[in-house]
Amino acid sequence: MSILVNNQTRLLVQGITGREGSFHTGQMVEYGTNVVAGVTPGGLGKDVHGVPVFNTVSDAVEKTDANTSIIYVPAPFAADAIYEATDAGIKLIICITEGVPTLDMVGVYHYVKQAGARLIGPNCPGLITPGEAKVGIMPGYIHDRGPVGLVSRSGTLTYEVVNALTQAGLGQSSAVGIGGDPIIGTNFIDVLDLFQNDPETEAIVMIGEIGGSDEEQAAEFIKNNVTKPMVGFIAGQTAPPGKRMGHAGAIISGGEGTAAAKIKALEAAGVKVADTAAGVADIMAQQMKR
Amino acid sequence: MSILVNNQTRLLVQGITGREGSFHTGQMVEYGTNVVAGVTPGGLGKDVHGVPVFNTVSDAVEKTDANTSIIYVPAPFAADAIYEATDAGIKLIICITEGVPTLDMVGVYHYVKQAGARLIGPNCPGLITPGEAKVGIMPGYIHDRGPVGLVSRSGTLTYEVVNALTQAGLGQSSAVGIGGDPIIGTNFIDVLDLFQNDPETEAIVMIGEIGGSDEEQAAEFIKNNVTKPMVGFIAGQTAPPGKRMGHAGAIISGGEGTAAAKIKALEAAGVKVADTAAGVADIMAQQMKR
Amino acid sequence: MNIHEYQAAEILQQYGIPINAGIVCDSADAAADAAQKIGGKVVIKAQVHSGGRGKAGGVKLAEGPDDARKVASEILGIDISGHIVNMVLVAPAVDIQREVYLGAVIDRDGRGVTVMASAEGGVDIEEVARDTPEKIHTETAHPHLGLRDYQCRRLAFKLGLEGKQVGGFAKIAKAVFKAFTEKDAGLCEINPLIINGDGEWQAIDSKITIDDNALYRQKAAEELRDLREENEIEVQARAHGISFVKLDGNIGCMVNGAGLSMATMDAVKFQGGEPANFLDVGGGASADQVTLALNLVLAEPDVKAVLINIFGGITRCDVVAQGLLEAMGKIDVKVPFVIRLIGTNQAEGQKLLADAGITVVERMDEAAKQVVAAAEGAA
Amino acid sequence: MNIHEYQAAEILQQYGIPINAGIVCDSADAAADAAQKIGGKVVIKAQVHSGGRGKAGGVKLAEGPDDARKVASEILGIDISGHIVNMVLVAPAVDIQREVYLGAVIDRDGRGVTVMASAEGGVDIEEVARDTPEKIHTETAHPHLGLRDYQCRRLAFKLGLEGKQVGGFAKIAKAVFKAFTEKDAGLCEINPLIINGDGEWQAIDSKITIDDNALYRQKAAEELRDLREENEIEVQARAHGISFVKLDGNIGCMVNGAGLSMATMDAVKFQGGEPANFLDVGGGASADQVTLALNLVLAEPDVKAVLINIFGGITRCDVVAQGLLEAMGKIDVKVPFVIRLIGTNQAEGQKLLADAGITVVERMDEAAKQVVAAAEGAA
Repeated sequence: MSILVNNQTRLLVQGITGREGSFHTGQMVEYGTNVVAGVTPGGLGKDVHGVPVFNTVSDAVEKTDANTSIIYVPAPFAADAIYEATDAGIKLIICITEGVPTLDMVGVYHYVKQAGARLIGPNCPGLITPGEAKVGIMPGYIHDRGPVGLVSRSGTLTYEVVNALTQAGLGQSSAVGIGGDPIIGTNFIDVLDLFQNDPETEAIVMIGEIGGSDEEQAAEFIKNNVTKPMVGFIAGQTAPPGKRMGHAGAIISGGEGTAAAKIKALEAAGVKVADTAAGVADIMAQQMKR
Repeated sequence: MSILVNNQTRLLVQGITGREGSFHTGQMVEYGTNVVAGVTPGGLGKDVHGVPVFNTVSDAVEKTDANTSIIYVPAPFAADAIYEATDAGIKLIICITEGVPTLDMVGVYHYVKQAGARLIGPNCPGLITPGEAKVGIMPGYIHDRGPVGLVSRSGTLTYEVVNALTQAGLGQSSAVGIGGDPIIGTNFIDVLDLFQNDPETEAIVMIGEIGGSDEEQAAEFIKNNVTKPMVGFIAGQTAPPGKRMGHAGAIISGGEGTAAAKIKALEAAGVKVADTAAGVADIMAQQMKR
Repeated sequence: MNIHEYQAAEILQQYGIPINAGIVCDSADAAADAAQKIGGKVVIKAQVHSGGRGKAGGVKLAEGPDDARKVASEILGIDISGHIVNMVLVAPAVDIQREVYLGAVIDRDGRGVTVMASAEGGVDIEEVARDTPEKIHTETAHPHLGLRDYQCRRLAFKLGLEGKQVGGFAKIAKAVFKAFTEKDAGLCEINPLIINGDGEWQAIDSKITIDDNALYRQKAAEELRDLREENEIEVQARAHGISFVKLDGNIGCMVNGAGLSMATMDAVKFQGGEPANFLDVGGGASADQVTLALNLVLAEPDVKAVLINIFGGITRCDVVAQGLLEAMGKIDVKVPFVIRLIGTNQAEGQKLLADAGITVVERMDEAAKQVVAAAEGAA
Repeated sequence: MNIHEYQAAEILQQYGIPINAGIVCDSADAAADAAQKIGGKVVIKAQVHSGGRGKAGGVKLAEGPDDARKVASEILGIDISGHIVNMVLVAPAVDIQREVYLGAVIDRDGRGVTVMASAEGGVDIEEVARDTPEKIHTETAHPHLGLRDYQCRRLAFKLGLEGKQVGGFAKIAKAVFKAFTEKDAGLCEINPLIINGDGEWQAIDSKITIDDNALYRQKAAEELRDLREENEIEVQARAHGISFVKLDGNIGCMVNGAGLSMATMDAVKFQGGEPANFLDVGGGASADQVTLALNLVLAEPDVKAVLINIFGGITRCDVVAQGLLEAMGKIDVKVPFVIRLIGTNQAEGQKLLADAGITVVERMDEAAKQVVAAAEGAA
């Protein structure tokens, strides 16, 4: 088993003819992901790495039965792309696009939810179920299939941790990058719930960062719902208050959302929190040995 | 039994201190309707015909457990009043207000539906369950409790027919005026469904008018779902095409929505359609004798 | 409420839609001047609140100023479905590469706004809808989010557009929707919307109607009203909260409530008569309203008899009777009339009328029968 | 993005909110002129992108022109939390009958926009939120329909307002929400919003921040940017798609990815060092980007050592190595540096660097340890 994506995934790429979309389509196809269609307005009839291109998502879904969409369109058009995917009946939408205005996401978040669909991102690396489907921009080869579920708000930091896990002989059931923006479609709790209910996942790694209160809320959820061993890490322990550290979500203001508070909450929920990113794999290795 | 309103109704009046709201609150209280609260912004502490006034619907609901609201606020504020009632958890909202812009109703219609509430109107006389609750502006005394359910798009024409029914010894289970605007919260089908499932209702009168295709759709519904005897009437048989006859909904354009087409559809569904309004009670009396 | 083609075009232009701008003229000389100013071939179009202008000879080409004077003089003053042409729009004749239909309407069934497009532009869209409905493509706007960009593009693709035409059309479709919602329209259409000789989109003929209920917040639209296009009595009635529609018969009707008014007209017709008007005096039916309403009904010379049908619900019958008596005291009613007055305090009301020597009928069908007989007697 | 108080007030004024309009001055003389023009008592307020102006002596009253000159000269040039005061706003002193707080913010938990109001106006709202949260009243706007009128009124009633104050406040609350959404704000607040001596509402101190992600569609806001308020290096970095934040330590960091950058800073700190900056070079990490990034890091004189930490995911390590070598060829790097480069084509990348005599560390914690030692050695 795995969560969200697997070999049943029929992936559609929105913005497939763009620089990013085209490059990553190639990477995903190469990894073995079942990419069935691409959409670029006016791109009908084109072919990107063997994937047929359509003008609209509804056409693509009709012709290819795509069930998952990944979005690479530029930020000004990302919200519209998510609406289009939702209205076409896609139930899992991954938005890679960075820089989407927060107010766009306010409308999108509730719309997708009402439609009974799931959005991951925006501004996220996507997700992967090693050996089955890579739906994102992560380097596929660092992953190995195994018992650890990983969920993270970060991009390269996730790769760092995955790489370390794999080198420590700890493969992943699925690894999900939920993105670091203030408003994201899927949060820690959603993914933790999926991992808790996934028989393949034996342990969970959670990578948070400063800003917001998602980690604190996740800690509350973990306390009451997660029985699998967990290792955590919070990036930004040294970040000064009030400054934006790359991710829009990573601002600490008014004493809320500090790394210290998040670490405290996670530890209180029974999560082993690593001092540094490098320590995550080490602690997980110890946990798994027990 | 009855439909929608009865002696369990705990009525709230929005716009209670206005001329219309205040007058009709008196009429409804006099009829015996359980009017528990009124709302007028800034009206807190006032008393209208013994009904306490609150500033907001949420306050009124909290203090009085109102479960139904009737709206008399002026047209520019009607949509906001419906949103306020819906958000306060009111599940049955009757909007008497005339002249509400159609685009306001587009937003309101879907909002109320999503919230699982029911809107009747706007631009309607309201509804009554004789002897239990008068929630509207109809003259109460012309009604008598009995076996006939009545649903109508019109106001005074409804009173005309009710009066005739009562004089013919045919009381009403409930009588519902759904309003004649292009977009209304509750249509013929909704009310016919309620009457069909109401044990007290033995026969149904339906008063339509020209414009739109609600009557045609109702006919389709009747064919498949209504087993009780029905008498119908369509006003506007002599109206010329393209002209607006008072009600915004009553425009015939492009050959659609003519009285002839509606009558044909209803008759095909087994409804006895009266030639004139005066004939409705006569036909119903014959029907009930069988 | 209806507005003229040129006014609709001006509104669409405010929303960034390229239009074929012209000059409005109320005389043949002005049309010649306009043609001179524009240069080259021009199209001269009657500005009336009526469809079917082309078939009625209200749209013609002119070669230059002199021809424009001749053509405009032919069009000005003609009657198109009861509307006299007071103005013409003189606009450059355009080279049409391709024409499509684009419109936004209230979708009663979907309780929303639907934007429609068809590759069959420049023809009667209702005919297309009837004969080849598959040629009309629609997108329903979300009730709260509006028409999304992808829907505009999807319409463009369904029309078979390609390349930069897609984005151009999508932008116009979005603008039409925006104009529709911001102006509280009931209909907002461009027919045809064309691609001209330069490969640019251009709105050639625009139509917008405004929701009467929204006029209180569409002050600018109210200023576009052309009273010459409306029946004088209907205008006067509206100003006093009375709904009045002139019809062709000879039996004047005065009723309270729209549905009851229509049912009363129906009853008159059922008895073999022809109603001269629809008149809903409204809920209050005060002496002033009744006086005005009676004056409106009697203003029409064709009226041979009058039927007054009031259901006294909230308004008590005795109050209505007093109003009627007061009104009749002020007006010299020369035609026979039949009064039917029932409802609250019916006895008191009927007594007041009886004391004044006026007979009141109880049943509506009986009242209709009597008024038809009276009209025939008077005729 | 932050803007000044006076700019925020001007935006709110565009939305119909009555403000206490003043004159912006960059000299004491200009302040005296402004006070002369305004007449009577004035309030002089430092215009800096920082809170706590009052406590820092950045807000003072002045009796007239001469006093205004004196007070302005006291305020101009002072440092408020690292921001030098370049401008003051001179505005009429107002008579306050009542003051409240009103603000709109992004509500992360509710994934929406929340409008907050408190009868405790004119004080630090975060203190109120912490100490007496029941004194803060909130209304969450519908994600698609926005803030409804009844919600604005409800806020007014919760503040204990009465009579015409209710409608006045509700209108302002609605306008604040509208400004928030139309300007893509992250925060839009008025504190205090007052009722002045004439019984009229007036915004006394306004604050607006703009969502950086929305600047592409907020061209007008971009023009409000005051570069004097921003770190020069941060501005330069942003112009090239690099996220840079200056910090107080002495170990320069250059990392790809925001999370990894923070984790790298954390690792440095864990080893006893202090990072001199946060720097996310972005996804591409081309030679140009790397050159610029290195220049930015080295521009800070305090930097004693540099840690370069790149995870080559999509960007291959050999490409990154080439970029690094190219950059180092252009820059005279005088401080020790530690490179950690892993990921795709890691061996090739490391070999390229090794061939150039540069040692590459494999583990992140080891790299942090080495750079801290290097900085200490250099210090």
